[in-house]
Amino acid sequence: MSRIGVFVCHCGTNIASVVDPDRLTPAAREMPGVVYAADYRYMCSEPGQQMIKDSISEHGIDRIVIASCSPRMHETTFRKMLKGTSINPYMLEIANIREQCSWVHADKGRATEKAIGLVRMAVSKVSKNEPLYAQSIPITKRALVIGGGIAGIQAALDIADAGHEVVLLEREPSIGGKMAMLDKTFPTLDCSACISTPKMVDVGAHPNIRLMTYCEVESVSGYIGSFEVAIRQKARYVNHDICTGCGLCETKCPVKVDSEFNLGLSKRPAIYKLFPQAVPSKPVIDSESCRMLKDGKCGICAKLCPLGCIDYKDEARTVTESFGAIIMATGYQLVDWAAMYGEYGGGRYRDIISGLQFERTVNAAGPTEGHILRPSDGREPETVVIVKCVGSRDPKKGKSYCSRACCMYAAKHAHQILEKLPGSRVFIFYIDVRTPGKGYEEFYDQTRMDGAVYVRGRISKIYEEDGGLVCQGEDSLLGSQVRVRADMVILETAMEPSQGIEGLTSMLGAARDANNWIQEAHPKLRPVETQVGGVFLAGTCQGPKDIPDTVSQASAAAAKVIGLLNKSEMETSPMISAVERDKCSGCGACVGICPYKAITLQEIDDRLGAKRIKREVASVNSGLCQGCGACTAACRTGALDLLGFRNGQILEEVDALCL
Amino acid sequence: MSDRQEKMRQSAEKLLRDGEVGYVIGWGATRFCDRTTPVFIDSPEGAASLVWNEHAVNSLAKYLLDDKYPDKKIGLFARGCESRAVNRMIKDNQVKRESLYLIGVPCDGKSSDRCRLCRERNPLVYDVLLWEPEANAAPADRFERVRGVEAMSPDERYRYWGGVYDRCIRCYACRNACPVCSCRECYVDMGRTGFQGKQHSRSDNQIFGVTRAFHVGDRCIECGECERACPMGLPIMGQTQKMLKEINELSGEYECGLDADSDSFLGRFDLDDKDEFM
Amino acid sequence: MELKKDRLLEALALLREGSDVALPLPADDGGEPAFRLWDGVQEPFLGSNTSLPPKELLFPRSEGMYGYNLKTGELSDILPEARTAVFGIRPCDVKSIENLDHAFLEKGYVDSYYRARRDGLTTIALGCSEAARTCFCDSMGVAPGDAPGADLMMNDLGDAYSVKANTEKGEAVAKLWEGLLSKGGAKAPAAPACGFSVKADDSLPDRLTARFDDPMWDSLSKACIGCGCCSFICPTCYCFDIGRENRGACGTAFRCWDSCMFSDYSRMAGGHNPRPSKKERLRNRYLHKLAYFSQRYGATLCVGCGRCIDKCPANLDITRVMDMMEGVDANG
Amino acid sequence: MRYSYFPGCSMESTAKSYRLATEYVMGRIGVELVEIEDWNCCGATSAHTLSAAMGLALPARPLAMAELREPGLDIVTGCASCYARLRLSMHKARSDKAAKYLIENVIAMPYEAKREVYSFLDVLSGEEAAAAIKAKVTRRLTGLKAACYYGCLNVRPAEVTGAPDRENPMAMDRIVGLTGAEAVDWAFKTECCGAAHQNDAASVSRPLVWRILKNAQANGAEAVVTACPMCSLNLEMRQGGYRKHTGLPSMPVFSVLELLAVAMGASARQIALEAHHVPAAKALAAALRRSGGGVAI
Amino acid sequence: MSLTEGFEPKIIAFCCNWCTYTGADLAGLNRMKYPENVHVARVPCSGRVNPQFILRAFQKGCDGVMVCGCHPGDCHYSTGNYFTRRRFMLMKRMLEYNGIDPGRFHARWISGSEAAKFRDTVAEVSERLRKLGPNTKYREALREGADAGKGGAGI
Repeated sequence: MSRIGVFVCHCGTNIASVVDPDRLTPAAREMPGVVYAADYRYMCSEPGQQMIKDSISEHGIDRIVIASCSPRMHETTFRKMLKGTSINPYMLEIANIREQCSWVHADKGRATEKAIGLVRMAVSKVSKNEPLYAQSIPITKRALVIGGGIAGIQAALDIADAGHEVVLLEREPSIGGKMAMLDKTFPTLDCSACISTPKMVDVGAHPNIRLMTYCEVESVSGYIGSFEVAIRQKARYVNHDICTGCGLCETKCPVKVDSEFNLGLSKRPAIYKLFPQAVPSKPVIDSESCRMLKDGKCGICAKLCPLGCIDYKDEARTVTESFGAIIMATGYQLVDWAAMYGEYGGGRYRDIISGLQFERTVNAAGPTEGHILRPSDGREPETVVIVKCVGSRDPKKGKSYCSRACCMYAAKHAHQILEKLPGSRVFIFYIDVRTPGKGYEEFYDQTRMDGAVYVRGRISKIYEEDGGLVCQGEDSLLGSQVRVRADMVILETAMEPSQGIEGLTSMLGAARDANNWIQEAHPKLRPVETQVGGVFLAGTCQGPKDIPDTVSQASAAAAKVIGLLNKSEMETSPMISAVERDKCSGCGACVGICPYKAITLQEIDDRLGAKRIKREVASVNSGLCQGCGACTAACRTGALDLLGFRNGQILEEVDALCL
Repeated sequence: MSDRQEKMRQSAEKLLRDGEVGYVIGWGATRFCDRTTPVFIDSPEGAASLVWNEHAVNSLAKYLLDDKYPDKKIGLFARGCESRAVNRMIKDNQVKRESLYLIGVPCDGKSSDRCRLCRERNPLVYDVLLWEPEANAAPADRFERVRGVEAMSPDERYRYWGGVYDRCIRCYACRNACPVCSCRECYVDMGRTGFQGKQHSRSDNQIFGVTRAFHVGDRCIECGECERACPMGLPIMGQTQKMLKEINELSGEYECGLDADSDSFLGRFDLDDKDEFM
Repeated sequence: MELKKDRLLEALALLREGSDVALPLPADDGGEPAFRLWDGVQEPFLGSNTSLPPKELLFPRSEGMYGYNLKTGELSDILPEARTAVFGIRPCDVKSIENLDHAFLEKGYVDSYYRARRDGLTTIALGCSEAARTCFCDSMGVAPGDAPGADLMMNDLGDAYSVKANTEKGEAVAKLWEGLLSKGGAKAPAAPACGFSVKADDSLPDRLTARFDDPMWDSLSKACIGCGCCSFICPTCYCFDIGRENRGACGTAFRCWDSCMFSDYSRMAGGHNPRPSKKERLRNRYLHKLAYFSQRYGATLCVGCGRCIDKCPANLDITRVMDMMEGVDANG
Repeated sequence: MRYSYFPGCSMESTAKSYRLATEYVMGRIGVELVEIEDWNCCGATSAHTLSAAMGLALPARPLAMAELREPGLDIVTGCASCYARLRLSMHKARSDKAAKYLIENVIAMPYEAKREVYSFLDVLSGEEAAAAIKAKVTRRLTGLKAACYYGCLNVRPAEVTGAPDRENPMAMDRIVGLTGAEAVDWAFKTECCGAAHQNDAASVSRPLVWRILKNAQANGAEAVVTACPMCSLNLEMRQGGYRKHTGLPSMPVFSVLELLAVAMGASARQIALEAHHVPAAKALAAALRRSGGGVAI
Repeated sequence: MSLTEGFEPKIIAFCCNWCTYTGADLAGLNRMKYPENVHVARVPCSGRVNPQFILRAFQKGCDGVMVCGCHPGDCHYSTGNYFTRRRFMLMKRMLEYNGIDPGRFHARWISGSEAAKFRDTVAEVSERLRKLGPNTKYREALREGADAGKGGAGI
């Protein structure tokens, strides 16, 4: 028989003014298994806790009920208190007689009756409690950062600087991401390459960082502290171990295809570096366009290469690596506006370009060497229309959310045009102008001073007429239709999650929100974590962001990872599911229900009479299980049960209430 | 009829003689000519005792659970109902297809009320088919009985089921005959958890009845073995059929055991599921 | 003496003035014929024996045993106060009650709950005039037409029942019925032949127990589905489980029918089960019926009523084991 | 090819040549149009602005009658506005139980919306019809540069019409191509012609027409081809103002059926080309001459 | 006096720790008032609630049962309540089919911020049960410890 102690808290007058301790405490004393009951003004106070501890040893108490405020308030406090006593911290139940009794009921008699009921439920439940012990799981002191954009770069550098090993994985041939494509960054207008390239170089040179470019994640298993990640190294056809990146091969390649980096505004060869400052600064061969790989005819690059780095027989390889933590920094891509906006010509007009294409255009290293020229005829535009929120804030055709960075880079684009093309005119069509950042509003103001004309309204149609682009829309401040004849139109298009995010998140078991961004564990309090332990978020894979926010989040995620990796092992909550193998028939009903993929069927050796057999039973991975208990309700036989909330404990509560 | 019986005997004999299977599960004679009993033939000579007539009523699939880890394949005569049971058992990870040799025997109709809902006389999965498939007879109205109960008032329904469970003797024949009841140990045999009182009372019997329906209802292949096995003749399929009727209404056409891959209703969810708990 | 059939209900009504009366009553809305308390109006079901045995009169499916209070340590007996007369009970079932008496009242232990009910029970038996095809009572030492263990024995004479008191209780009933009885000279027709017969002589128990490890148990049990149907409809199966219903500090202990065919029947506290599969369980049940009980009490526990043969979902037949024992001696 | 046919009010009045051309072409390519008995006005642009019930029920009535009389036939109409109204009722009856209930109560007959509502463009761009057109074109309108004007209601709203590309539809362009004429790429295929507002809001709606014509001409078109009597009317009748306002020449407007009819050999008289406000025959004659057909029309 | 007069129903509410339990705490923090009839049993997730708990509650004497959790899509464990929804849509129908009055079982989504909804739901369910009166269906025959009655005939 258990020896239960019940401790009733007055919480000053918070409880005692409604629930009568003089009735409740004696009533508790009469409950089965209760050997001691007492009340006190503040149980959570030092003297209160001391009183409980003293009573435990004095009365040989082996489990306790505390009738007080919500367990969400002080359960942890009292568990900590029990650590110094003879009883296990989980031999505790809390009867919530404040938030769910004294504060919500006025009738003292009935409230006291209810409190007695609540204490009885807790007493009954605690009689079935069992000691639970937190498990320690070892931490592999190594982090994987997926995505080599500025978020991934920043996170990798921070973790590496703290002394932990990092693998930075990028699916393109070079790190750098979107930031490397930008010309200048708002609001300070410093050159994007000037501030990101040094970081890229740091990454390449950091002793704690292993760069894995042109790689993709193939599968992920394991859990916080010990993930096993299979990484596929795509075939490069260039031996990077000996290649010096001299660039000779690129010059003579006869193939010319659209450059990804310049977004189709220029051509690149089949053997190429993504861009001149690429890290690693070594080329790869694009197997889809290389003549040698396609038809077996050419081989010029191999002949040219002084070191014999070219290997047309190169194949993709998969390596499996262990990590203690993973940072997702997979970034964004721009929506395919041409497919969404037929009224803008659906991609038929060459002089309508995206903001990112404009970045390449205005960049000194870009296809026009920084001259702002129309793609169609290479003339300098006189009138430029900038359309904001293309695909953003447009639930009907595009995304319902705001892409956050466009207001500012639209202002930057206007500024750059007005600066580089004196006498030109810029019209910016907007829904709202959002400038909530340091120096942002000032920058926007300056742009207007520069001469950008802000027109509040959406562009409803763009058509080509007489060699120009007529932008037709509404000026909602004037309440009238306006038409602007432009030489070039820049669409500031919406961000959306990078292609491939679905596969990656489902491998990790991380959730995505309604717009496919990766879901943070809590929007306010755990913004850089996912609901999967050990998987963190940096940058735009979580939602649209500008560079300062991206970098901040990357450092925050890195801090979380450093905190985790600084420990050699980690305690997990012991209130998780447990399998009674004897009862388990291995039907697998629980496997599909677990949101964390924590349950697998495992083959065990068993005996059936004299016969040795192998049979499958459910097995809970204590690193992955978060203790939701959904599996237990699916287990018909009750082989799965949730420690701390066992079937038997909950049924005891039910029974006790019904007395 | 006897021609088919002969084919079955020959098939079993050959399988046993060739060592293809360890034993064959079929039907054999009893003291009474209008009853058969499941038999387990483990020698070629024994095949001569196999029987096939309109009284070969019992579904044989459940016996596979008695020997989940056989050294050799088990030969099983499979009609539509046995094959649907096997599909479900495979999905529930209870048997392995490769440890079975399914001898397909299209059913020519049996003298049992359990067959009234039969919609598939022909085995859906088999290794060999001993004779041509049979035309399926039009089954009884699948949910007629359920609708009958639904038409009652709540109190009438309670009286109806109370009456049923007053007569239940808790022998668990329904459970033990059911091919999808596959727990190593049934929750009712674990009194200590507290889910199921052991008293033979209306209340405990009712709870057993509803729980049983909930445990098997979304996997029920509608073979009718539970009702056939019930020594008290209780209309307990009214519970499992209700589950199926509701599932059909909530998620569209739903039938179990037609293949070995489909998840059961309670084992998955749909973001667009009806929501009435707002 | 005889009782005209058209006076039967009157006679039962007289009985009902002093005690409860249980009768075989027909299936109401789809159930099975069984012994139930008579409401004074219904016609008894006398065409054949009931599907459910009369053992519930003495050994209810569930019964309270005692109440307790954990805080005070108080205990209180729940002893039944039942006076019941049962009419229409067949010779096989009368024999089954004799067996239950052995089990509950002899060998140094008296079960007070059973005792209380047994003392209050008057058995008025009715000889069989027709046998079901599953009947084999005469092979098991029961005469279908006579039940010497009944308090009052009646037989169907066509338009009347012969009435013969065997005990004091029986005589009291006869006296109660005095005004309804007439002198009758008709002789009861010869008892019917059973559906089939088996050989179950005195050596059967020893011959069976010698076969404890015989592979025949495997083949006998293969088709068994492991339900408790046979135990629960058997007139002599008397196993029970004891449980408690707690209500806070107070509670009630109860006992309820249990079956040795269930896995948890023989499971020990630590989880070990000495009868892990249906083979061991079926063997135990058969041996208890046909050997162990005889060895302990000198009476075969099976009374040949045939209920289990009729109702088994897998059509198992307990007499097959007796057939298999033919020609097998106790030394193997 | 057999359809229940909803002509719509314009066909009986302003769109005479459209009607005659329809009869001419459909007869030749083997499309049988079974006029819906006792059809009524679809409600056009006004009914639904006055009452939602009326807006749904008016078009539903002829549809219901068509399904009753000719349950095997889909319904076709030659007017974009009628098409939009009919199709909306069909769509609502299928997707919205309350709307179906409302419709059936107003029209006092069941309407199951089992059959599709098609426009002439749908019908003519079908494979079978296109093949028949190819076979029946006897003289080619070579070099006639035509801007295919769909108007709003043949394509919008997309969830009702099911149009694959509401900004740049191509069905009419392909049909026009069959006659040997050249459909130009232009930007105003689905702009609004102002519809009935040409009557009550001239200052707003006149420029709509002007812009359409201007863009057509800017892209090299010599004629506009329509699939709606109302669009045709608006584009033709406002050309006086267009000339004055822009200084550009006026341009002929044909229905796609007229173009087909001529290509199939119809004479100007047969399809009453003289009924056009902007002289129409000349452009066609020029094209025919270019093709070497040389046949006067 | 009618059966239901002065009757106070006994209600158990299985509430998920992250949403409804928090919402109930918030109701307290805001000093909202609701009837005393409801006793909350805390579970980590509404997906933890086994339908058999509900049967047990009715058997042991609850007059009403509530299962409350996060709104679909907001589950702390991401998908638990989708299973809750399926299970209890079926369970509710099974209970009603077996004669339990529809007013006796309620599943509701109540978030951590919906304190008012918790209060209103409790008030509404209490009121409904007050009108329905004590539940007798599925209830075990009461034997009160030492006061248990005497057994009669075995049948």
